Amino acid sequence: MVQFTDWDILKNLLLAARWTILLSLLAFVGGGVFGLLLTLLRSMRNKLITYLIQGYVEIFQGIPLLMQLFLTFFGLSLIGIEVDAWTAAVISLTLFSSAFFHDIWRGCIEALPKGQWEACKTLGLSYLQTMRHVIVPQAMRMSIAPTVGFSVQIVKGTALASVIGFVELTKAGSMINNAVFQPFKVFVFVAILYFIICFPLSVLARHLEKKNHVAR
Amino acid sequence: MSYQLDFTNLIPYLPQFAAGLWTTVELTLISTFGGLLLGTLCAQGRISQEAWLRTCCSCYVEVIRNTPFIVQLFFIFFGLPALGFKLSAWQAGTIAMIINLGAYSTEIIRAGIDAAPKGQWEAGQTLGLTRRQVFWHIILPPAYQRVYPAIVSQCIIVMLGSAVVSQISVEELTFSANFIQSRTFLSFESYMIAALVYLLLAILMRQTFALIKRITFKNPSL
Amino acid sequence: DKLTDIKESKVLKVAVPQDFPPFGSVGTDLQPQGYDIDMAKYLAKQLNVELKLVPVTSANRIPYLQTGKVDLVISSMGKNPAREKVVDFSDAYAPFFLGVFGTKSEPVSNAQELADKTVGVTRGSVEDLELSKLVPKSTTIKRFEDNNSTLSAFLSGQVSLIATGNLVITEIATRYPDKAPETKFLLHNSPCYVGVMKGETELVAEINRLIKSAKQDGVLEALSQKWLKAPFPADL
Amino acid sequence: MSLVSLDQVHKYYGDNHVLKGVDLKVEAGEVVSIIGRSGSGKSTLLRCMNGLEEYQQGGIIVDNQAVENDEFKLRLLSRSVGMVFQSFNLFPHMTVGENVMLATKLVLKKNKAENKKLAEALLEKVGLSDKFDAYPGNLSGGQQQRVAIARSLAMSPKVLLCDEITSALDPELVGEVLKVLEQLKAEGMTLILVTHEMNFARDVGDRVIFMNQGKVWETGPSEEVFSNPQTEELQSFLAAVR
Amino acid sequence: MSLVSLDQVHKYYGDNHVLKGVDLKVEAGEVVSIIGRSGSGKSTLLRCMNGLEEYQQGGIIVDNQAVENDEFKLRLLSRSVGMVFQSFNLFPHMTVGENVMLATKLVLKKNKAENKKLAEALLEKVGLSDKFDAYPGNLSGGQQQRVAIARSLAMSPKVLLCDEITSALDPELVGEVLKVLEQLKAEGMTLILVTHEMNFARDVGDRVIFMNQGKVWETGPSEEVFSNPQTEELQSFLAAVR
Ligand SMILES: Nc1ncnc2c1ncn2[C@@H]1O[C@H](COP(=O)(O)OP(=O)(O)OP(=O)(O)O)[C@@H](O)[C@H]1O
Ligand SMILES: Nc1ncnc2c1ncn2[C@@H]1O[C@H](COP(=O)(O)OP(=O)(O)OP(=O)(O)O)[C@@H](O)[C@H]1O
Ligand SMILES: [Mg+2]
Ligand SMILES: [Mg+2]
Repeated sequence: MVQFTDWDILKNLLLAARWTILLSLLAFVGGGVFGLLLTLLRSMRNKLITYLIQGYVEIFQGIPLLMQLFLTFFGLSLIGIEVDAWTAAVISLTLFSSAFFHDIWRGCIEALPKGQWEACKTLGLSYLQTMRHVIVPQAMRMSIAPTVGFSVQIVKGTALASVIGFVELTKAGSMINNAVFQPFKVFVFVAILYFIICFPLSVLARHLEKKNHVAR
Repeated sequence: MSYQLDFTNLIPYLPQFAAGLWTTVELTLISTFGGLLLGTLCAQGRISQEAWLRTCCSCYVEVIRNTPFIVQLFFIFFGLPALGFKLSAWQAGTIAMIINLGAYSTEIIRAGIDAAPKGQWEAGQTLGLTRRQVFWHIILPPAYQRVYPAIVSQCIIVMLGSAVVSQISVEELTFSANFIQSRTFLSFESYMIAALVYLLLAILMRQTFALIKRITFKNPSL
Repeated sequence: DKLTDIKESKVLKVAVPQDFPPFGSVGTDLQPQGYDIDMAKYLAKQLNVELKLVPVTSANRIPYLQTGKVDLVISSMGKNPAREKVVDFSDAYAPFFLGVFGTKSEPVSNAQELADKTVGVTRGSVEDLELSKLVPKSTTIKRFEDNNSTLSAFLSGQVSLIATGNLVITEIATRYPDKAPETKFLLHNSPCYVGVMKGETELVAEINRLIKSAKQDGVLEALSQKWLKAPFPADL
Repeated sequence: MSLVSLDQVHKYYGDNHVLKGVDLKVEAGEVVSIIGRSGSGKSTLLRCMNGLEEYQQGGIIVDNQAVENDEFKLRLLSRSVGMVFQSFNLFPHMTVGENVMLATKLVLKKNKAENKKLAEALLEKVGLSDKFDAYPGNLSGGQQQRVAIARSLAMSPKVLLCDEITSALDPELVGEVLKVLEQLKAEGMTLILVTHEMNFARDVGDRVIFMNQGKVWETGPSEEVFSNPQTEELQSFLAAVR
Repeated sequence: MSLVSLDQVHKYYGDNHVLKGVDLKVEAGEVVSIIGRSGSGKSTLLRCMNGLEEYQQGGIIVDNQAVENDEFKLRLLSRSVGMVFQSFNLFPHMTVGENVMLATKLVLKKNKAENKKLAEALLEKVGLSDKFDAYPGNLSGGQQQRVAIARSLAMSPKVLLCDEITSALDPELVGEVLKVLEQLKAEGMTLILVTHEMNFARDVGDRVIFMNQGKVWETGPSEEVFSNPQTEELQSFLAAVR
C-alpha cells in the first residue's frame, strides 16, 4: 500500500504548482494580448465594434469561469474542435481574462481628465497622435497597478482548471487527499502554496497603486 | 465530426434546472447580505484604534483574497470536520461565500471610508458624536455610495463563484447542469442552458442593484 | 473507424480512474496505478501501440468518451440500459459489487431502512443510478463530483452512509482500520466493462477478443490476485 | 472666570513648534477675530480649543471644563463649543434638516417633534426655512455654510469657533453668511473668528488678535488695532492684505 | 475683415439655451476681456470659438476660416487659435520642454534642433528657461500656467484664448502669469480673456465685454465700462464683485 510522507505531499504539490504558474503565465499573456487588441479595436470608436465588444465583455464576465471551462472542454469537442485539458484551460482563461483586462484598460483611458483631450485638440493633434503620445502613455502608467492586481485573480482562476482534469495545484491536492485522507493538512498546504504565489503580487499591486497616487 | 444539438430531451429536466436556479439565488441572497455585513464590520475593524483588531482583520482579508475560492471551500467542507466543526454542504457553501465576499467587501468599503474627507470625522466629533456614531451615521452611508459600483461587481462575482459549490454536492445551478448531463449525456446542451441562466442572472442582479440605488441614495451627488 | 485510427496513430487513449482504489489510485509520484491501469497496459501491449492514460472521474468519463478525448473507458464502469444507449460495452473484465456502507451507529440492512437518512454517492456512477431507483422518497442522496469527494465526505464525517464499490471499502479498511465503514447491504452485482464510443463495432470486437484471451492466458487471474487479493470469478 | 481661557499653550507637529505659548482670555458675549499670516497657527489654535488637536504644554479651560485628551470629556466639551469649518463639512447623504437634527437626536436624545421644531427655528434664523428637505449638494456655498452654522447652533454652544468660514465662497455669497454672524453677535453669542476679511474683522469684532510666529503678537479693540498697529509685523501684514 | 467674428451664435446644451445670439468682432492686436456672472456662458463662448464645442446657429469666422464641425478644418483652425485653460492641462508624463515641443513636432513637423530652439526661446519669454527638463508635477501652479502659455504660443497662433487662467492659482502666484500676458499684449498678440479679476480686466483689456444670460449685454472700452456702466445688470454685477 502506498504511504505518503509529509514530504511526499509537499513535493507533489510543489511539482503541481509549476503547472499553476505556467498556466497563469499563459493566461496572463494570452488575456493581455487579446485584451489589448479589444482595447485598440474599441478605440476606433466604431459603433458596431463597440457593441460587439461590450457584448463580449458582458458574456465573459457574466458566466462563471467554471461553466466556461466545461463549455470549452466538452462543448468544443462536440462541434468537432479537438481540445485537450491544456488547450481548454488556456482558451477559457484567456477569454475570461481578456474581458477583464479590456475593462481595466478602457477604464484607465476614460479616467484621464477630459482636459488632456481638449488640450491636444486645441494644439491640432490628430486622434491617433493624441492616443499615441498623450493618452496611452498616461493610461499605461495608471493601469499597471490594477493589471498586477488582476493577475492574482488569474492565478486563482487556474484552480478551476482542476474540474476538467487538469492536474495543477488544486487537483493534485484533491488527488493526494484521496490517497492520504488528511484533508485538513492537504488543503492547508494547498492554501499556503497559493498564498505564497498570490500575496507578493497583491503587495506589489498595492505598492504600485500608492506610488501612482503620490505621483499624481 | 458533426453534432446535432438536442434540447428537447432536456425538457423533462426543467424542474431540476429551476430547483438549481432557486438554490443559486438563495445562496446569492444570503451571502450578499452576510458578506456585506461581515465586510462592513471588518472595515470598521480595520480603522479601529485597537492594533490587534486591525491586524486580525487584515490577516483575514489577505488570506482570503490570496487563495482560490475552491480551496477555501474544500478546506471548510472537508478540512474543518477534522477539527470537529461539521457543516452540511449547504452551510459550508454559504459560509465560504460569505467569508469570501466579506474579505473583498472589506477592502472595497474601506476604500470608500478612506475617501471620506477628514472634515467629516471632525464635524461629527465637534458635534459630540461618539466615534461609532460618526462611523455608522456619517462616514458609512456616503462611503457605500462612493464604492457602490465596485460592490455590485463583487456581489456578481460571488454569485458566479457559487458555481464552484457544486463540487461539494450543493445542488445549485451548475450541479443541476452536471447532474442532468450525467443522466442524459447531453453535456453541451445542459451547460449552454446553465451558462445562459447565469448570464441572465448577472444582468438581473445589476438591474436590481440599480433599482436599490435609486431607492436608497436619494441625494443626487456626493 | 476507431480501430484503424488507433493502429495508425499508434496511440491508445484510455480513461482510467485515479480515485477508485484498487481499480485506480495514485502513487506517491501521482501516477495512476491499479487494476484498470494494468488492464489498459495489457490492451495497449496486445495492440502494439503506445498507451496514454487520462485520469477521469465517474461524472465526466462518458463525456470524455463521447467527445473523442479517449478511445476507451476502463474505469470500473458498470453496464446499465441508460448507458447502453450512448456507449458500447465490451465483455466484462473485472468483478465488482456495489453496496451501501456506513458507520456502526447506523442500523441499516436494506434500502427501505434508508428512509430519512442521508447517503453519499458519486454523481453519475452506477451506484447513483441504482440507489436512486431503490431508496424511499425520504432518503437524501448527496451527490459528489468524484469518488474522491464521496470518500472524503464519509471519512470527514460529513455523511455516515455511502454507496460505492465493496473493493473501495476493503481498500480503506486496510489503510484506516479505525475509520473503515462496515457493509450494510449489497446493492448490485456490477462487473466492470470497457466502454467504447457508440457504433465502433470493430473496436469492440477486438477488445472482446483480447479480453477472452486474457481470461484464457491467466492474465486476468493474475490481475485479480494482485489487486483484488481474490481469484477471478469463474462465472465472468 | 472667562468663558475661554488659554494659559501658555504650546503645540508641536512633530518637530514643528506651531504654538509657542499662547495666552488668551475671551469673555462671554465677546466677538474676537483672529488675523495673521498663513501658517501663523490660527487654525491650530482654534482646533486646540475644541480638542480636535492635542497640545503639549499649558492649559485650556472652556466653560469651566479643562480641555483634555479624553474622549468622554471631549464629548462633554463639544456641548459648550461649536465649530464651523471653511469647507462646511455638511453630511452629503442627509437633507439639510437631518444635518441639523443629527447631533440633537443622537447626543441630546431629543424627541422627534421637539427636534424638528428646533431645526426649523434655526433654519429660519439663517434664512433657509424653505430648504429643510433639500440636500446640501443642491445648495450654493453660502447656503451650505449657513446650514453648517445652524447645525452648530442646534447644540446651543456657549461659544462658536469659525475658521475662515467665508473663504471658500464666491464673493457674491459672502454677504449672506456675514449677515448671519452679525445677527448672532446681536443676540449675544460668543464668537471666535479666524478671518482674512479685514473689513469684517474691524466691523464685527470687538477685539482683534494678531497671531504671528505661533504667538499672540498684538491684541486690542478692533478700531485701535487697525488704525494704530503697534508692531512692525502687524503694520506690514496690514499693508500687504490691503 | 476682423480676426475673429461671431454672428448671431446660438448654442444649446440639450434644452439649455446657453448662448442666445452672440455677436462679437475682435480685431487683430486687440485685447478683449470677457466678464460676467458664473453660468452666463463665458467659457462656452470661448470654447465655441476654437471648435471645442459645436454651436447650433449662426457663424463664427476666425482668421478667415469658418469654424465648422469637421475634424480636418478644426485641425487647421487650431494653428490660428491657441487656448490656455484654467486647469493648465499640461501633459504630466512629459517634461516642460516636451510639452512645448509636442505639437510643433507632430503637427508642424519641425526638425529637432529648430524645435528645441523655439521651445527654449518661449520658455525664456515666460521666465522659465531653467525648467526645460522639469516635470510639470514639480512646478508651482503659476509656473505650470506659464508653461501652458508657452505651449500654446509654440504654434504661433493669431489669437490666444484664456479661460480664467489665474483662478486656480494662489494669490501670490497670479502676478507672474499676468505679467506674461501684459508682455504678450505689448508684443501685439490678440488676446481674448475670460476673467474674474476686475482690476486686470480694466488695466490690460482694451475692451470689456459683459456677458449676461447668454448674450453680450454691454461692451465698450475698459475705462468707460467700469467707470460708467450703462445697464442695471452690469452695475449690480460690479457692485457685487467689489
Ligand atoms: N496636520 C498637520 N500636520 C503637520 N503640520 C501641520 C498640520 N496642520 C498644520 N500644520 C503646520 O502648522 C503650522 C500652522 O498651521 P495653521 O493651519 O494653524 O496655520 P493658519 O494660520 O491657519 O494658516 P492659514 O491662514 O493658511 O489657514 C503650519 O506651519 C502648518 O504647516
Ligand atoms: N458640458 C456641459 N453640458 C451641459 N451644460 C453645460 C456644459 N457646460 C456648461 N453648461 C451650462 O452652460 C451654462 C454656461 O456655462 P459656462 O461654463 O459657459 O459659464 P461661465 O460663464 O463660464 O461660468 P463660470 O464663470 O462659472 O465659469 C451653464 O448653465 C452651465 O450649466
Ligand atoms: Mg487656517
Ligand atoms: Mg467658465
